[in-house]
Amino acid sequence: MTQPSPQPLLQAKQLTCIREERILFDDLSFDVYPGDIIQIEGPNGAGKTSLLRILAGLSRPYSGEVYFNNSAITQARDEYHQALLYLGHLPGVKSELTAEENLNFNLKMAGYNDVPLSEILARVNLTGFEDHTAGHLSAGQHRRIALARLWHTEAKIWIVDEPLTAIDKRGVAELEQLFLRHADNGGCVILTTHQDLQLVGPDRLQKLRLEYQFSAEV
Amino acid sequence: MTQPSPQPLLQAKQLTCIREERILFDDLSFDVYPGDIIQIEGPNGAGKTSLLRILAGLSRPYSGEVYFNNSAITQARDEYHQALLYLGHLPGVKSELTAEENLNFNLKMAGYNDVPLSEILARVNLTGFEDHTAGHLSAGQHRRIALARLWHTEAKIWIVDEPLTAIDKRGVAELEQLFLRHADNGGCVILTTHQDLQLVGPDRLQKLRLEYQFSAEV
Amino acid sequence: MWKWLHPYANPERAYQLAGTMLPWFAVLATLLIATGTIWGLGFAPVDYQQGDSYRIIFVHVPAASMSMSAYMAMAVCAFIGLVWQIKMADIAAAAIAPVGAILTVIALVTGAAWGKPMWGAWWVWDARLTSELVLLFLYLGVIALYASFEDKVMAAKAAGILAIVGVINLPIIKYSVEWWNTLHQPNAITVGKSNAMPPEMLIPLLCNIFGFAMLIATLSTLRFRAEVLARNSMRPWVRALVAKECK
Amino acid sequence: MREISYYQAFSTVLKRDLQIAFRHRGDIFNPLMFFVMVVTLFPLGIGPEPNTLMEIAPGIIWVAALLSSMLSLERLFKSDYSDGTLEQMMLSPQPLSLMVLAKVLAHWIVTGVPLILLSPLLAVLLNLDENAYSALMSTLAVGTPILSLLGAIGVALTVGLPKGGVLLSLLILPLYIPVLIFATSAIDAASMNLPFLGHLAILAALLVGSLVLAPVAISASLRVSTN
Amino acid sequence: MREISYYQAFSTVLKRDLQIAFRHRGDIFNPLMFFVMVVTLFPLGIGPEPNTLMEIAPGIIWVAALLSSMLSLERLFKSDYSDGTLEQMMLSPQPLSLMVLAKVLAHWIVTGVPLILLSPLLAVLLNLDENAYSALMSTLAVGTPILSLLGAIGVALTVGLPKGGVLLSLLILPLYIPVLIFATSAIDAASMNLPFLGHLAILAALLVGSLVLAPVAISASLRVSTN
Amino acid sequence: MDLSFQFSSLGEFLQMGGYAQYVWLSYGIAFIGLGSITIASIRKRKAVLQQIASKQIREERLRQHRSQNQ
Ligand code: HEM
Ligand SMILES: Nc1ncnc2c1ncn2[C@@H]1O[C@H](COP(=O)(O)OP(=O)(O)OP(=O)(O)O)[C@@H](O)[C@H]1O
Ligand SMILES: Nc1ncnc2c1ncn2[C@@H]1O[C@H](COP(=O)(O)OP(=O)(O)OP(=O)(O)O)[C@@H](O)[C@H]1O
Ligand SMILES: [Mg+2]
Ligand SMILES: [Mg+2]
Repeated sequence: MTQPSPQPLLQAKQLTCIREERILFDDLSFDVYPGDIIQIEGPNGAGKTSLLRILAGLSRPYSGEVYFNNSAITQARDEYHQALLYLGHLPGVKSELTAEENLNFNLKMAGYNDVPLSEILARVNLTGFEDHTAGHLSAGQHRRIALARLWHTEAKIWIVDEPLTAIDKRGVAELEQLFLRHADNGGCVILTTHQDLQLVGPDRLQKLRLEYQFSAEV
Repeated sequence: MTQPSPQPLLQAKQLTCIREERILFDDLSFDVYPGDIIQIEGPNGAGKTSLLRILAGLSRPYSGEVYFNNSAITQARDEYHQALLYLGHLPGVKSELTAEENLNFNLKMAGYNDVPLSEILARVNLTGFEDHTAGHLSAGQHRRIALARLWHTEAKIWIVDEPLTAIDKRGVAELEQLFLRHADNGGCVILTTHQDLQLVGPDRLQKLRLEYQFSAEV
Repeated sequence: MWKWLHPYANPERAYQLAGTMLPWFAVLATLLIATGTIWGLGFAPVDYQQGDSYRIIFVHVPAASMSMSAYMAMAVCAFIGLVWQIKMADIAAAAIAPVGAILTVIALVTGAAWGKPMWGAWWVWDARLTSELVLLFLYLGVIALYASFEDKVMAAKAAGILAIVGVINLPIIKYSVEWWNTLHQPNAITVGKSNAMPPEMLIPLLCNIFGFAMLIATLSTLRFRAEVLARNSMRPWVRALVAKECK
Repeated sequence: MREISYYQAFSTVLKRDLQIAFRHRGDIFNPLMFFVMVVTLFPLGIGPEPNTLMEIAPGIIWVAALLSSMLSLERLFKSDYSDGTLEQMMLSPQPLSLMVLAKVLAHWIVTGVPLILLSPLLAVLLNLDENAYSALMSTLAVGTPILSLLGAIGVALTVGLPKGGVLLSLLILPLYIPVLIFATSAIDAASMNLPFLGHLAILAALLVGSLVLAPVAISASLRVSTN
Repeated sequence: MREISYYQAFSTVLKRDLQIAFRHRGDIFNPLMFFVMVVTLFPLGIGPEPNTLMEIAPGIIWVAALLSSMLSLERLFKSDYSDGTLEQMMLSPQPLSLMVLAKVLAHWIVTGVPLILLSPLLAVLLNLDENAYSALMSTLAVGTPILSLLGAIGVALTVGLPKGGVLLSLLILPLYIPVLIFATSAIDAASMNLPFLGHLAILAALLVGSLVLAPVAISASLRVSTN
Repeated sequence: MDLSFQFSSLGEFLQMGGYAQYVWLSYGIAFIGLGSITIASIRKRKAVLQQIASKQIREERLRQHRSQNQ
């Protein structure tokens, strides 16, 4: 996972995560450089989501620390959050608002103003659904509203948990292209998925495998 | 979708579904015979989930009717439900109960007594998690509890909506084998998924494509 | 029953039928209410006990009695919709609810305005008053439930069930309230025991009562037609109508 | 091996709901605490005058019982709906109204019974006349199941809505009014040493009526609101 | 193009919450109806005696306001939590306590203000002394924001729990008691034609205190309970 | 039947024997209430037609968008 590149964007140092007295991963360290696309792999229950939440700063590891720009993310929370885009299992889309209002809110909270909303929604194939309330869209369309943020962001670090869930084939291909473009522009993508990526070739994709661990001695 | 086979298990006759004044499908008719594995295909928002819910009798079509054993399912609700196993987007698993209790409840409601619970849970790779509360399991493990019912059922008609969501590769392979075995034993499977099935070959798999429709005059 | 209703279960037929009846209702309502009100306010004799304050009766009693009839009508529509699965009946029930609620509010306000000079208080917890208030709550429940669903087909069904449950409860509520109140405090409302109402008072009153009934019919039909259009917006006949009306 | 039995469906649902409630003790404890706290708020808001309190005690206890029953009902079908269990129950071969009745029974056992047992304590707090204790407990015993049954109709109607919370109260509080009136006047009669069996009989009749009609209404509502 | 501004974060959250509330009119209308209905339940439970009602009116109105504020608060963070918006808010570069304050303000505008405006009507229903109307409205105006702020702490603590409902009332009703006591005694004083500015000043002090401290407490609670 | 005007002047009519505020309040509320729901009901139909028209326009746009993309 190390490339001869100047400065890591994100560093995980000796992360340990213990859930329900089971060790999910122990002493896990890795660096993430600009241009990296990292897929966290592993069977159900291995701890992929737990790792991503720790990387994003949403939960604290049992021990170890995550560093951004050489400072712990708990120390430099505001700068880190400016550079981060996290999409979890839950899409962060309000059923009561329309697709457009949802996107507008999400972008405004991230500090973007005067955004061409309908253009971005067109990117995720939601043209014509701009003013449908999100609760009345199908499973895939609902998730697409959340994913739309990826098309308009300056954040360098993308952490996305199963982004391909419920997305149809054409949508998957578009997302993969987007990830590639983002990495080419100096960003990094950390993602999980149980599907095989088609467009991101093995030369670009780095895999980090979390094995399913039985409760064991540390 | 027609085979020279004696007696269809399920018949959809002239189904029309209208959502938010948009026509999802119109005048859709097809028969399902024992041994069929039918994948409903289509982009996000095409109406796959809506179709499955109508087939299961959970929502009523705008017009048209679903027949089971030559009687409308609204008429013969009880017999139909005895022959049906439906798994939707929502897994039907209570976060407060353990994996084992959840499975036990689901099976008891379907009329099965004295079931070897831990054996069935082993089939879905949940050994060791029998008495974890479901809310504390990972996304995939949570869904596996719901899927476990497939391993112990006498229902002939399976209707499953995106069963592969959040399931790891090995789990997907096991599920596909199970579907094949069920069809070979005279059952039928109607499913949706955006992933390509690997084991169910094109000779076995029948596809029903729902195109994305624009609202049009009826 | 089913055979008789069946043709009108077709939205287009129902829409047109409502359209032909609408002007009749409207004209009758206007005439009756105008007659009753002018007669009542200006020409009916003064009540020797209550003076001119009694003239409130010409809006109060029609509003109060029609608020209850409207609830019954709504519940009957809901029942037809539920049992025979006729979507038009559900829509009709939903169309009646706001009209009934307005009448209930009018009954309450006019009653309160009459109560202040008569009993010296805007409100007392009398049986009739209380059950009228509860009727308002029942209406508001139906309206709020209908408004909460975005899918109006479901909304109409759900509101229909509530209306039916409410109509079963309405007599129980009325009975309980009446009986509760007399136990504690017999109230001094004996005004207007209608035994000896002279025809000069009775006729305008009846005019207004029928006028209000026709008004309910008018308004419900208006709302019904709009709802039918909204529900069937993908149908060619609606599209043609839209094309015609919006040029 | 497979056997569709109504009794089994009923008891399975009942057992499961009780199990969940006992797992989270809070489910039993919290409505009770709510009840106690609402009752104690009144002396704080009104002032500690014993005579006033005595006079209004039946009303306050019953209003508090009503509110606590309503609030605890709110979640009756919500979690089953949002995790898909309700869908599965609708698809099971047994009649939905049976399972719904089991759920309401479980709810009453968990929230109604403790409330009945605790009520004498609150009566003491509010200086209720001692003659009225038995009337208080018996009206609660007959009345709270009615509240659960009627309330469940409202809950079933709102289960598919994103924010059922307060809407629910609008739907069901009017339906609760007869129970409130008959119960409090029974207690008032008892505290004046008058017979109250008549009132109780009316409550019992209401109970029988709602026991018969409510499950049907509830299951119809569920089918409509989850369509 | 990208600009991190505190003011924008605050106003965006406020606008969104108001928008959601106005979209579902129910959010405004329902707590109000709950308030009205709880108030009408009391005469039905207690009896229609005008004098008794007059005496207990301030207590009843304030207890009803308390309960309706509490119930409508329950959903304050719940839906944001369960659809992932809260997670996103925690990851945004602006301080969480600011956004939380915007949410509480929106909640108060939607539920508190209509309640204040409607209160004179209820005072009429309960025969409250006419001198006390201004005291009723001013205590509600100063008191309901305190309720929203304090209540939000409890909501934040319980947001991650599967069934927050009634537990919430245990956490926050005790915090509400001082507000209840000062407010009702102000109204009592006013209806006896005594000055009530002293009580109102104490309430105002409580408001300032909770305005400063609550947002910090709320955001800390949110971080803890969603870990 | 006595069908004469019961008041000697318009002023007296408006005074309603001293009950002016109550009587006119009642009639006022009644006619404002009925009038506003009448207007709302008439407008509702127009609004629905408008909505359907704008939806048709949007669908047209959607259809164009899709046919471009495919
Ligand atoms: C807010 C206060 C009041 C409310 C809610 C109210 C409500 C009602 C209701 C529900 C009815 C029954 C209509 C029917 O059965 O067809 C009614 C009838 C009537 N009310 Fe009121 N009322 C109020 C105040 C008053 C006052 C103050 C008076 C007179 C002093 C009054 C006089 C009458 C009369 C004369 C009738 C007709 C009785 C009959 O024909 O049986 N009401 N009112
Ligand atoms: N609850 C609902 N209320 C109103 N309209 C709905 C609702 N659910 C879905 N729809 C409408 O029906 C359309 C089809 O939805 P459906 O869930 O059937 O799609 P799907 O084919 O399953 O899509 P996906 O692949 O994303 O799961 C949606 O585009 C939406 O407009
Ligand atoms: N909220 C929680 N509380 C307690 N333990 C949890 C919680 N969430 C997850 N766990 C435990 O952590 C383990 C790993 O969960 P995690 O969600 O990280 O898995 P995952 O690798 O993302 O799996 P999946 O592929 O199914 O999404 C689970 O097996 C479970 O035992
Ligand atoms: Mg995961
Ligand atoms: Mg779907």
